[in-house]
Amino acid sequence: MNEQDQAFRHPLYDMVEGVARFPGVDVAFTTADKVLTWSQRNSLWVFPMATSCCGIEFMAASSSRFDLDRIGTIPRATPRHCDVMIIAGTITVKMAPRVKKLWDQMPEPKWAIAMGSCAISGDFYRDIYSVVPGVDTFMPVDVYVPGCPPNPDGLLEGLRRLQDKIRRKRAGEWVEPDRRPPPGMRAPSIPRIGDPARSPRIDDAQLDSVMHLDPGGALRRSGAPPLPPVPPAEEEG
Amino acid sequence: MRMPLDLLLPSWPDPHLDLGEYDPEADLVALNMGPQHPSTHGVLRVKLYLDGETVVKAVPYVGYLHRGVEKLCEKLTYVQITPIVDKNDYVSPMMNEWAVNAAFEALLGVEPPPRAQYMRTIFAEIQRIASHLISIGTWGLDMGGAIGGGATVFLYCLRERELILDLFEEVTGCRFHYNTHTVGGMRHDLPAGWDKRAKAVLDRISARTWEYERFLLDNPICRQRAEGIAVVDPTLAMELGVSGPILRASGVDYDMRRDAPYGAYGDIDIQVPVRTEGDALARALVRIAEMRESARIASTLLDGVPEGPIGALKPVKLHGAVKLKDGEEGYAAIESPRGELGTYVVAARERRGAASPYRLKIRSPSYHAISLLPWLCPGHTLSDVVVIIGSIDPIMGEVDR
Amino acid sequence: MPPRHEPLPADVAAWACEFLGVDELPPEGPFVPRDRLVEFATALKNDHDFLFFVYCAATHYLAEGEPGSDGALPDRTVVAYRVRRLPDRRRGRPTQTFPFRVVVPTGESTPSLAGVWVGADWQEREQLDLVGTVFQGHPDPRRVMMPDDWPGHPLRRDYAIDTAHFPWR
Amino acid sequence: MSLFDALAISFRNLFRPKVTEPLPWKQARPRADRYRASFALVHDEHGEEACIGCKMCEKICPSQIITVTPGGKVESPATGKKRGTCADFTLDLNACIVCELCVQVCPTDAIIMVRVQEKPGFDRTDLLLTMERLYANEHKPLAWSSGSVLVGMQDPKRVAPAAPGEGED
Amino acid sequence: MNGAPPVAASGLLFNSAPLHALVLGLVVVSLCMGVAAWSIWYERKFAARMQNRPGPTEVGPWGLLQPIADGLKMLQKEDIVPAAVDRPLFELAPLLVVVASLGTLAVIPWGDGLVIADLHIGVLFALALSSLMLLPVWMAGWASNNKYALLGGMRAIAQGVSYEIPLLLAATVPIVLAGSFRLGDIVEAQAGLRWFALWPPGPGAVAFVLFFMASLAEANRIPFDIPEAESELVAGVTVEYTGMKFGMFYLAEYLHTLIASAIAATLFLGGWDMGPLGAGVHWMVLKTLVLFAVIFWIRWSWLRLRADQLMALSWRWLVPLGLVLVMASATWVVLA
Amino acid sequence: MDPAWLSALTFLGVAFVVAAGALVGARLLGVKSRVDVPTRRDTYECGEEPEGVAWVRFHPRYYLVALLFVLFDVETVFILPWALNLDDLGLLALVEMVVFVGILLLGWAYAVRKGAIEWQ
Repeated sequence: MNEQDQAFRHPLYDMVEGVARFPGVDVAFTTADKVLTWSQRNSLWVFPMATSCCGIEFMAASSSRFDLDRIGTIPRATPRHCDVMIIAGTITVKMAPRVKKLWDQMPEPKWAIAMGSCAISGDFYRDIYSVVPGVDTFMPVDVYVPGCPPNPDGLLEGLRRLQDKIRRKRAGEWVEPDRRPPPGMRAPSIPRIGDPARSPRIDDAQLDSVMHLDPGGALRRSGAPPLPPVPPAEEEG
Repeated sequence: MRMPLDLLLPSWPDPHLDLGEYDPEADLVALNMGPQHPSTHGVLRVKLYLDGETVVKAVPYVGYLHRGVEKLCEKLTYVQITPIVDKNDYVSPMMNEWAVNAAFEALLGVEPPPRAQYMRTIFAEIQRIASHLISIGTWGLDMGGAIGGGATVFLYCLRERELILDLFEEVTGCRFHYNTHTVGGMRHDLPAGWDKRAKAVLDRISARTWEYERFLLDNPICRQRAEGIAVVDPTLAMELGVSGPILRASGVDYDMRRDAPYGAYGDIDIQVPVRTEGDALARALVRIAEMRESARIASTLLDGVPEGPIGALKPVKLHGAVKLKDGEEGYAAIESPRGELGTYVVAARERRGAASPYRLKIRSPSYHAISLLPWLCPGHTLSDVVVIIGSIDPIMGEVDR
Repeated sequence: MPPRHEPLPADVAAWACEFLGVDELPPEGPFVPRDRLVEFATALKNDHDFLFFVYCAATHYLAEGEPGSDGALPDRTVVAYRVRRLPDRRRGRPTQTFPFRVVVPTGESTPSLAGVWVGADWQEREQLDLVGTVFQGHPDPRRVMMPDDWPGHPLRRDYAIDTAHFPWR
Repeated sequence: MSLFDALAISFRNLFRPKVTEPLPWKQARPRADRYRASFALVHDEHGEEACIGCKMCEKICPSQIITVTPGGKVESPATGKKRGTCADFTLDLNACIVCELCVQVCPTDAIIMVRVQEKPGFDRTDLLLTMERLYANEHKPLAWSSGSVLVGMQDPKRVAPAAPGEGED
Repeated sequence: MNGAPPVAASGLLFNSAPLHALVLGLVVVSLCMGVAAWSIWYERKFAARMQNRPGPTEVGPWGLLQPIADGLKMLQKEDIVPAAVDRPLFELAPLLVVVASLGTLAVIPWGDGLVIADLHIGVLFALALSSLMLLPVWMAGWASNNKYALLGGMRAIAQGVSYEIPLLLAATVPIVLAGSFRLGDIVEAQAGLRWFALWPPGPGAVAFVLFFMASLAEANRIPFDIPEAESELVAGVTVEYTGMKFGMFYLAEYLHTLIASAIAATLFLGGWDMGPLGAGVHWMVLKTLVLFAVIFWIRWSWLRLRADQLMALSWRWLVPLGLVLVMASATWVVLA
Repeated sequence: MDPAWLSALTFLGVAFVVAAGALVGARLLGVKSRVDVPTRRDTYECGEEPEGVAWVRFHPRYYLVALLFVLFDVETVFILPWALNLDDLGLLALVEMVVFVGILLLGWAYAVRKGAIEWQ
């Protein structure tokens, strides 16, 4: 498997690499690895980064009717005990550093699920001054669960996909897609108003036709103050 | 001449207490509770200055969920606003839809047809039950912990709430964030036989309310923890603009459904539960009583839903179809589960006949309730703070908007 | 057809007309001069029993017309207040609200009403944060919604909706 | 003693039936007729693509996620009339709020809600509903509503409450 | 353990005491850790059933492999030591907490002679070690340099010392009645279903309730679980612990509950003896598990008290009650 | 040395080894992060920057509880040997102990009256 993809180093692999030339070791190692991966997959403790509506749906997902506990998932309140961060809800610019910090405080191996449109892309707030257009602009996300908010069924499916991903990744079948946004990525996948990928002419036309409100071009891209200079990209944890 | 508030009641804690003037011998701990904390109901952050375990000063910080809804509404048309404001009070989305549309309708001078009014009222009452179920459940969770009796009562509450969500899913097609109100009426009519199913659910829930009451509120431990905690003075509450169950638990008999009827509330006699204790327990008891009353109101109204159309305006085929007169401003409010949820609109000014509001302000009850925290927390312990936050039941989406 | 605006309570309207020296009040509420705002509000609360503070909302208007010309209006915010008195069942008085407004040209300030209704404290803080209206004598003039180092006031009309902010925008 | 009431209630619930739904990948949950989760583009009665590329949905979408590239006008082989076509249609589920407004405004009932949720994706592009995926969704269970049904239901002149096309009536 | 080997005349399985302790100890430790681990599964299932849901079902048959998956996962988690902690204490605390809770097992008689170390001050040893658990909990709270953890640690100490007295006084009642500190003697004194929980009618039953309450408090169970109140202190003292270190606290908590039930069963419910129904390890295990289930039942039905109410309850009611109980049982013994 | 004590010590050793074994296993199997971002090792405080260290002076009421504990613990130490030998000591010892406990309870009542056990 391509270990360089992973954010963490596995001492067991390092150790086994030294003795792998002995026959039988690799078989035992594969079995052990399978068991270990199985345990990771089936004990996904969740850190609910529940900020808004999706948080309520997350609560519903852990309620009696949908019962996340069935697949071994329990919510814990501190990031130190958790494996999966479920970002459920809108992340604002004010909140984003806190989310990043909590994500950093989670021990490896860890995964993130973006639950709902707001977490995936910022939803209709993505053009708003205070909302981060998708959490994958500042932290890695493994599974995207669509919906506004996603059904508890959808969240269960998302956890299922995550289990699948964990298994395939350790088995070496999973190749991390190259599309993971690099740190400091600023444009979401949707060309927004003001996105360089869109023609300014379309922006203007849309602003004129859709908003019916553009006194003195205040809402245009030109009206926005220039971006501050970009500091060098920091290492992503 | 009325005395200033703080002279009237000198025993009140000072929300702007200068920590430099507090006992210099004490070793104060500044503890951040939130923005991510299991019992701050979202992303509320309260900075507590603790002396031992006693709170000396509590400073709430909000804005961690400020999504600029008011700015966003300035660029969207009136029709598009309804699904947007759904996300404000995400525990009772129906109320948001009604609150904005009530303001638009008032300014347009349009009255929804009676069937729509009845549907709105019924939905609102059922939504109120669902919202109070969450409120009671999370309050139990705050007191009993995620691994303990609190979780049990919380899950019982959610179990009943799911029945309500199924009802709504049947009408609107969504579990929440329905987008079913529109300017001048409703978007979805009731499916056949819905009233019978709704009644069955309401009967079931009102038959089970005693369970939460016995499990949680009659529990001596809960009484120990909630009685006499965070007593809200009615004058202070009114000056802060706090409304809804918090105000009614403090002995102010004020409910917009009865005192300024809107929707179909004029057609029905409403018993408003009022308690005079003003403490955390009283607020929970008021909520339980309101749940019962709401079930009764909804059942009664379900019998008399008139036939007829559900919209007063032509259904929206074009965005920007609804236009308000230039420069007009107005305010309309409804009684949401948390109190007075109002919308202040200034219609488009600069461009003639624009289909977007010029300024839209959502007067959210939770924002006012949060401003109670600095007054309530001092003098109580850290354990009480979670009970207090739970009992005022803030929804951060609505606080920050 | 329902009334477009809640009617102003007659007794208060009469008093306000006298106070402001006008004949008639607009249904959206009278404009109160800034220097008499606190006096007006105190009288409303103490003499007319308007205890319940509903909201305070500031709206920003850009300058209109040529400066100096007839009918020109400066860049300004209009702060709308609304207060309420709860029903008095003994006297058979229903719930009544009273709105009033104040015009604040940009660069100037308006007295804070936090000393009259304590609830105005947080409401005015929000408007200060989002619209940038300056309230003189506010007990706690911090930002409430936006981070402390945020540039500008987002609900102003000249604030672009998609202003970019590093590192997320 | 109500301390023991709590114990009694939890003990009693020990014997109540479970309310849990089966896991979604084991057994799909039956959803209401109107349940809306995803989108499909459909063909009309003549077997042609119903979308005419009029961009109504693109304009009304509150979160601006629909991108329609209209094709030219062509003569329909079935009816012989000139009609618009759609060259490309993209619906970005990443930011969709399933508000159903696009369905409501569609003049040709081309876009319909689907009652089956889209699978969670590993990437944002997995959630992009391209034209092919939208037409593939046509064969999934469709929700009850279409533009004309929704509009017919909201019509102020409507007398009978029965909505056409609804299975329950 | 059911097919217990023949007991030698010395009361030891083997002639050498360390070997006896080693062998029996390993058996008891592994069994108890297994039971503690599966008790987590049991609790999740039990609570789930109480809440009308199935609980873990997907991991192994009926979710039985859930604790194994949890444990193996914790082994693989990264170990983060926050920068601000007092490192030696921080590393030592999870080790000590398991040692302290396991140590109590040494004196619990599982059957006639089936005890790792038949100390003549068994009761005192057990109570001393179980209250020694406070020390690592406090170490963890202090070393974490986290306000939540510190508050949790402070609460744990205050609660622990407050409930130590009622616990000790309640345990004195069987000592007075049996006239011995040795747990085996206490069990033998209850032979023939003359359980101290039932006999003498007055003090015995009250002492049992008192002991049970105090051990709930010592084991930090609802309604006395303020040291790790999730809704207030996020996760209490364990807030900074990751992976297996947190797992140790988690395990120790369940072990402690298990051992508290075992001691209560020994002191008040006749231990391995079941009168006419015979005697054996299985009775002891059964009694322990029944008490364990009652603890869970209470845990998932009640709320938690506040710190000051907890202290007041102990100092105002339980301590004098314990003193009166001891006097009453002494009077019973002297007069009878 | 009493063999029971030897057993107990050995058993404590077993317990220690078992516990240490788990930690060693975690050391072996646990993963290590490739990049060490500084925020990882920050103290958790709900995502906020903690203000100051947590090591502060405690409120005196904790010491009060500790003092009460010592008081009652010492008194229990007196009770225990008495309880063990109650049969031999007879009625007189019982009366003496009742008097002793009575005095103690008087002190306790005084402490309650004075509010020594009030938390607030």
